[in-house]
Amino acid sequence: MFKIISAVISRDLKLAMRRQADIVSALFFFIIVVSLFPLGVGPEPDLLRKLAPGVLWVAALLATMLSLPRLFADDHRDGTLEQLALAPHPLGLVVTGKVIAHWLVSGLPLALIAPVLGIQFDLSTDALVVLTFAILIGTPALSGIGAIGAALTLGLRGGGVLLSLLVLPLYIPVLIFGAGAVDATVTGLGGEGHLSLLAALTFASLGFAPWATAAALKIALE
Amino acid sequence: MKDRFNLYRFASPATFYPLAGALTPFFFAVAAVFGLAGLWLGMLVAPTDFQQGEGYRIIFIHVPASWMSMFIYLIMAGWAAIGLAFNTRLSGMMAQALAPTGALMAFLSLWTGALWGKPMWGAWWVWDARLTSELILLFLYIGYMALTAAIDDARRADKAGALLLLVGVVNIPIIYFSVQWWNTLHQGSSVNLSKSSMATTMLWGMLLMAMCFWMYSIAVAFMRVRTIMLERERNTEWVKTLLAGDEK
Amino acid sequence: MLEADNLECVRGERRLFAGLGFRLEAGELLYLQGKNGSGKTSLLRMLIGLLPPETGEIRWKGQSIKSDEFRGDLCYLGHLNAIKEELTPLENLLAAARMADEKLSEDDALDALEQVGLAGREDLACKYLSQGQKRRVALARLVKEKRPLWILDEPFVALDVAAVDWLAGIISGHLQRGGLAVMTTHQLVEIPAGTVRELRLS
Amino acid sequence: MIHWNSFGEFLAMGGYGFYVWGSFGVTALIMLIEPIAVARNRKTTIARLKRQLRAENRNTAE
Repeated sequence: MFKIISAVISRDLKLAMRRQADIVSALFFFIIVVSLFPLGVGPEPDLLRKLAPGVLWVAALLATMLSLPRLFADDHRDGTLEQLALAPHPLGLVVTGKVIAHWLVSGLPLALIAPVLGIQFDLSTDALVVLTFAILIGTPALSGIGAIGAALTLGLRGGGVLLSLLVLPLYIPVLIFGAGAVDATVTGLGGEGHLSLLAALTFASLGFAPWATAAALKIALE
Repeated sequence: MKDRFNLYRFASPATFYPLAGALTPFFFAVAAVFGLAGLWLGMLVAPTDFQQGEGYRIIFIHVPASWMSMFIYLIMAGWAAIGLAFNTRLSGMMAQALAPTGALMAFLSLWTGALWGKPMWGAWWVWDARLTSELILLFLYIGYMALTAAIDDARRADKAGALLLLVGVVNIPIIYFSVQWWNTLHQGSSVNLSKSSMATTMLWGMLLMAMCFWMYSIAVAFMRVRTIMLERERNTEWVKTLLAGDEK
Repeated sequence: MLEADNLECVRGERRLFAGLGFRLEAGELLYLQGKNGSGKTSLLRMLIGLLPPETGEIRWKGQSIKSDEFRGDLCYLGHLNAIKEELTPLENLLAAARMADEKLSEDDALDALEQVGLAGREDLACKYLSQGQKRRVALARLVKEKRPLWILDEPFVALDVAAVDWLAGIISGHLQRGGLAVMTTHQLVEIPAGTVRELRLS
Repeated sequence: MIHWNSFGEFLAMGGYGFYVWGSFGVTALIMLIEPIAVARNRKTTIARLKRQLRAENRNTAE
């Protein structure tokens, strides 16, 4: 079981490394969107501190969305997806591997760059730590839920826009708890409760989403 | 055995079509009766609310519309589960026939909520947990309709839509509780819609209106599913005979 | 070993075939023939279990093909090559084998690539290869393939004469070992060994 | 039994007339338009399918 998952992860990472432009552009999208906000709302530190959690999280959702359409599209186009679906183990395992790989190249870089961007918003050290941690444990859920949408819209005209329409409403709980954790730290309430709920969401979606995604992929392959 | 199963599968839209056609006027009539009774009770007989004055009367459509918007989504998810489990053709058609009505109900709920909120809370829109959840429900409806519309192959559209509905129905409680929790964190006070002790006439008026909305939804969904059936089954014998006759 | 019973295929509006059935035993090859759009590829997709038939059933060793076990016995080669442009031929072969849970050593993979005439190109990313060479990368999978059931969609397309002969040899070796094969093709290629049967879709 | 003393009072809804009638009006409008739209869609669909069927029959007759 872990052999299959690791085989998929290592292949997807290898592919991502040969196509670094994709990772870098999603990351820069994140950085630019976040940096635009102070220019739009003004440089008052109090206001920025208040906005920071929401802005960073919404930008993280959008940056994740950006890389989702390609999650299965390449494998679908060149026939690899068929081969994966015909392997003698459940397709859900393959999807789990792809979701983890997607997180490693999309969610993880966001979490690593987030504290730097948080400084732009005058966040305290505590808040920066919680922000990084929240993005770290929240983004796997984004990759997992997003995979369902990516599989459902596989091969459709205008799939990218449709994908956001399907997936963004499902991202709301992650947004609420993720931004809530940082917000609670900023206001001195402590973000542990939010973080544990966020972790629960991630575990639930990583357990459930790959199987729904596998079912959606089989529908798309018919 | 196998043949009987086939026959059943192929016959079911063919038998459902005339049945739905015969029942549609009946459901419209019942909806009208319930509606008139509900309006009479709610608008003419029910007393003034001591907190909200006459403005509370919006409740007679706001609450039924909200109920129906949630109920229809559940029914669609139920059809989706049946469709995926037994591969029945009727279920996808039913889900697609219900979706626009469900979306309209969600819209009505938001619209009347806004018109109720303005005099009561002083704002057209507040990020109240219920209104926010209703808005997300509307997004889910729109997502479902957009997905099924984007897929050309009817069977794939049914299956993908069914899967999306099931994912949505699993997520709705999570979304609802997270929104509610978020809302209590940020608002803490003021917005509270607890309806004190409701007079029995009000309650009856609301229930009658809910029945009216329910019957109306069934009637419209039946009308819509009949069109979908004709379209989908246009190459089958029963539709061809129907079309050769004087079907209007 | 492979049995199909009373299959019916409906794609979109059209019924492509109905009441189709066949039975294939060890060492036998089934050629699927028919015009474009007659349902050859659809039938192959049914046989590999990706497309559920409208009616009818397909059994492998007496059991429904819905089991994981069936897929462990199956090797499918579609008209898409299923290779990654960014990876080298060697990486492609190794990654595909690992993801299909097959054992393939690097030496075996290099040997297979040499057999398909890609010696010296092992470390070149596939995007630099020609169409025919890419097809050979896909076919290199068959060299070390030990699974009993091969289902091949137009395997001879885009191959030169020498490669066609080589592939015919690989397939007949497979049949001699007691394997089964189903293929679609436009050009009838003489397969030296095994029983060849034909099924024409109209 | 009836709560209102006059029709004017009924229309005014205790000062909430705009909100109450705005809600009921739009609801009534939607519930009127939706069935009409569905019925029209049905008519055009049937007409189109009949045209297609006739064209098909002509083709097979030839």
